[in-house]
Amino acid sequence: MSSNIYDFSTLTGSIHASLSGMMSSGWVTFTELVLVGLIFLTFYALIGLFLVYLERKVCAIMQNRIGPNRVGKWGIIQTIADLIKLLLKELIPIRKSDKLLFNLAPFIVIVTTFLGLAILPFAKGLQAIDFNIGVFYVMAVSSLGVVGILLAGWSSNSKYSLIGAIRSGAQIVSYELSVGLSLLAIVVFSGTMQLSGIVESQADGWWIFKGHIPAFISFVIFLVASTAEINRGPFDLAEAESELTAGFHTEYSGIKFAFFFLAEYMNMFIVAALGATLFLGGWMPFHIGNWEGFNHIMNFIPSAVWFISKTFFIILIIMWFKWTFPRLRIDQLLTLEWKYLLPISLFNIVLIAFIVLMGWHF
Amino acid sequence: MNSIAKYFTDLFKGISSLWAGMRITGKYFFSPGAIVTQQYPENRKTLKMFDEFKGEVIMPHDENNLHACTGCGICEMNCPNGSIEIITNRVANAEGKLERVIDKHIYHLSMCTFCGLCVKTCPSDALAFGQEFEHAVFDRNKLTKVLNQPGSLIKKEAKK
Amino acid sequence: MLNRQELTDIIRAFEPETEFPEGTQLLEAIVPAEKLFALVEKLTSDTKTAFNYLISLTAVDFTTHMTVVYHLDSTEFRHLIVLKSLLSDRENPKTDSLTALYATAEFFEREVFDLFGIRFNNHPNLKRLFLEDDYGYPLRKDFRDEVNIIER
Amino acid sequence: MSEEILKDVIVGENEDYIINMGPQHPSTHGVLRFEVCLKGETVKYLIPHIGYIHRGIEKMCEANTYQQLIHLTDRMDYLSAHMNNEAVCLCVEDALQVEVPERVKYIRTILDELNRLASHQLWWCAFGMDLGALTSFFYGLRDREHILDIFEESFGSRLLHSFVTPGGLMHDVHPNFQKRVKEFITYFRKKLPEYDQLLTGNIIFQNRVKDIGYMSRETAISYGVTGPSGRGSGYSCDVRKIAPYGAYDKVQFNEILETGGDTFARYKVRVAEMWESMNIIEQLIDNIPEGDFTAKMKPIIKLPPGEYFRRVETARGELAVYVVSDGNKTPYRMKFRTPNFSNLFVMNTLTAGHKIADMIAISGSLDLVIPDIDR
Repeated sequence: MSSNIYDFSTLTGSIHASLSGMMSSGWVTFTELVLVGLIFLTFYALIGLFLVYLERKVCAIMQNRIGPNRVGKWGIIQTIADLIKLLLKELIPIRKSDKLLFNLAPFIVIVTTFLGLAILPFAKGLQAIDFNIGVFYVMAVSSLGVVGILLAGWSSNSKYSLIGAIRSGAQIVSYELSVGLSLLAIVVFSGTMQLSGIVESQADGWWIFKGHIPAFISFVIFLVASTAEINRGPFDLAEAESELTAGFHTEYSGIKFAFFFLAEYMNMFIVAALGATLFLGGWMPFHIGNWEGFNHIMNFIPSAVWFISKTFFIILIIMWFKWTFPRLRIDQLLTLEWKYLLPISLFNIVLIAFIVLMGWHF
Repeated sequence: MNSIAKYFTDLFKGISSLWAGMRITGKYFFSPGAIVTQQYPENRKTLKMFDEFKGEVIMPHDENNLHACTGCGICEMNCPNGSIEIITNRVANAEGKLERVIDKHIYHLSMCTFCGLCVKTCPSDALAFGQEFEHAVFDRNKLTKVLNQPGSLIKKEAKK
Repeated sequence: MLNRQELTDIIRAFEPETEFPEGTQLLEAIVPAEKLFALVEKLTSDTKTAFNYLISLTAVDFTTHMTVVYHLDSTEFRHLIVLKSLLSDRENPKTDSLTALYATAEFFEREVFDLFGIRFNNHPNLKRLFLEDDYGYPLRKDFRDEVNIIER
Repeated sequence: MSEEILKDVIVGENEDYIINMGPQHPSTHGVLRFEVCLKGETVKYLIPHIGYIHRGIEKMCEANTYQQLIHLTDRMDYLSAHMNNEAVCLCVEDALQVEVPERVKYIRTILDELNRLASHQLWWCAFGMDLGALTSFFYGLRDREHILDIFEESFGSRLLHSFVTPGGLMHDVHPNFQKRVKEFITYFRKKLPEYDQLLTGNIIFQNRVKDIGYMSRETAISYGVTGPSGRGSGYSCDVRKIAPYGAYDKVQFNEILETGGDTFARYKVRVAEMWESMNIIEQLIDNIPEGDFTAKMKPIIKLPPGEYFRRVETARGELAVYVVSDGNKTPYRMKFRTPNFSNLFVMNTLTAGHKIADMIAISGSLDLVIPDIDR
């Protein structure tokens, strides 16, 4: 079915086989866990730093500015310098704060992003865990992040933080619905929750093209709702810097602040990657009908490149939103969800079910 | 039915208005055009302030180390913040008459608000605004400057 | 728009004790402090004058007495008038508040209280506006602050 | 602050949820503190606390001559520095009955309008930023840069240019002045529609600003709200029309009035005023008469004893200068009726019952400059 020539399952399989030859099965699992963990840590840091740099550069160009240009050529190591600065900064303890929860909150936030990262299929066979309920798992994990935000706001013993946290709670709880429904659309189309299965089902065309207009609608809803779920502008009410100074992470400093900051960007990456996987075919190359030659050339582009470029395409759209629109008010935010997104996506899912039943999709 | 039509027209209008905004930022993303930001420390060589720029008060000296300050004290009197202090001496001139000569024209840059009254009111045009603007120092005493250069004398024409 | 003479006549009819100094830039009326509120009330409600806009409320310390100065304007007719009330008790000056007539008077009066120490009767919230509670009244001519103010 | 007040502020009477916005807060645009009492996200009441940047300009003026105190007025409303200077100068010229040359009047008026444009541009960017549209901030500042360059070329300073003196100007404008102003007008006429596309038409923006912070005409008059904020409520309060000064009686321009009274009306007034300012400048810039840049003035100005009062329209409303002179070279008492002082205190009336995010929008729409309030 797949015409992909870059299959990582042979590579991972051979690593597994050679490790099994050397040690007992328990140790093999342990070594593989450590290896995957190390790879993810490196990847996490790299992507996080790059996304921060990208955001600053993109918004600078949109705002007719130059952006970071001092540290390194085109300011390319600016974010590394910022990270070092954040590492060296004092962790300011807050009096009358709940110490345990205050320290725990950034870790909860960052751990959930790690969990989300585990499910992403970067290329064929390059996926940490391939659950059969992958979509469900992502939904579950991504809604855990709000716990960290709520704890951060509550334990800071700051009024701004508390308002930010409660806003964030209301926001994420409601937008979870739309995200879930828009993901469900693809699940209905492909008939599986397994992410690798969803990608495989798009070998002959991406769902955004195959699924007619309903798939496009759910893609737009997914974009809007997931932007809201990761607390990014124009839905960044939880941190609303002009109202709440910095919202839930007002009282955090140093590396703990960096955790929140990094988690925000990683969330954006995860959401974009998920969107790319579900709607834009994941690591599947771009194929056009019967153009054999064209399709063949597309196959030569490595699957990981396809995946990353689709992800960054969605990231750019999310950034474009943020740097264009004003922030919504909390009641308008909820109105948008409950009056517009939710009814539309409910209707949409019924439509999709009908289409799938009739077998009208490609 | 009317309300449903309104629902969808509102939705459409909303989305098109959002698109109008995104077109603007998108336009700048692909064609940034002229950027007004100055790359300051890099362009120090080419950076030229306007002639009228009020960087600091200076006392122009010519090539013979002559200035035009008679030490009349009008600038000191006109300064709203007391950032000018004038110390004068009485020196015997060629004809043996005692004459008022400026000893030190002290200028406290830290107190100056660049209102321009000293330059405007100076009867002999001895003061002017300099274009120097990099005034940051580590010791605020360095902001107190003596405007007349050591050993400088007054121009003949400036004497009344 | 009423001219100077017409305004003078109207105010004189409202409050006979008013004095009108000669040769002023704008029409000025010196009103006894206790009569001021009643006069301004009439001036605001009368349809011919309709002084509904308090441009500024301030005070001047003349060392012998305090003067509270009101600049009134009519948004309808755009005629200006300056009302003054002299407060001879410099140590403990008191006059009536105009808060009931102009909302903005509340804050102008707080400012005047802050800077001059003039108390306004019937003011809803007469607290200092800019300065600390134990600071003097800086715009009084006998105010001295050796620490913060350098005299030339 | 006494003990019980402190207790009151921190705990609140009936355990109200009080947050202190400011003096260090991104949206108060300066050192202003709003004591906001919240019920959920809704503002119950709001108390402005001012005085953090009180410098005693009125007291300082009493020790300065009329020429010297000009530079203090710059520091009140730093965004309409030129209008502040002009107010004092007009007052002094009134008192001395000096007729300034026509050239001075024209240049002063052009500078007034340029300064108003620069101020409204800065307001526009800050207002967008208050609502979370960060891009507007940079677009506004980018265009403002061109005006500041014109200022710098002519006066030597970009923001606080004490360029006006009693009787005229400090020195003549730069020879490039006319050319650069015309270039700027052509440039900005192209850029201003972008402002509308980016923000004014935006559905999110409109929902954020429409029907919040309603101020009736009566409220505006009673609170003494002037300038674009007052004109958004249909209150005709433009001093340029009521008592024309400078060259305003020689130009055709409209007083922008909106009857909405909400935050969006105030927004529309300011954007329309930018167009109107450009109209005024275009009418004047080609017709600047030749002549002296100052009238003949004595080196030491002594006002005849008496009281003088003069109003001008700054970018934020009506600035009134009240001078009491005892015949000395320094004023006996100088009072500045600053527009922001009155505009600020209407905040409580406007915000009660709105969301906390609306409060930010409303305070942004009033265009407060804090040093102007504290003086």
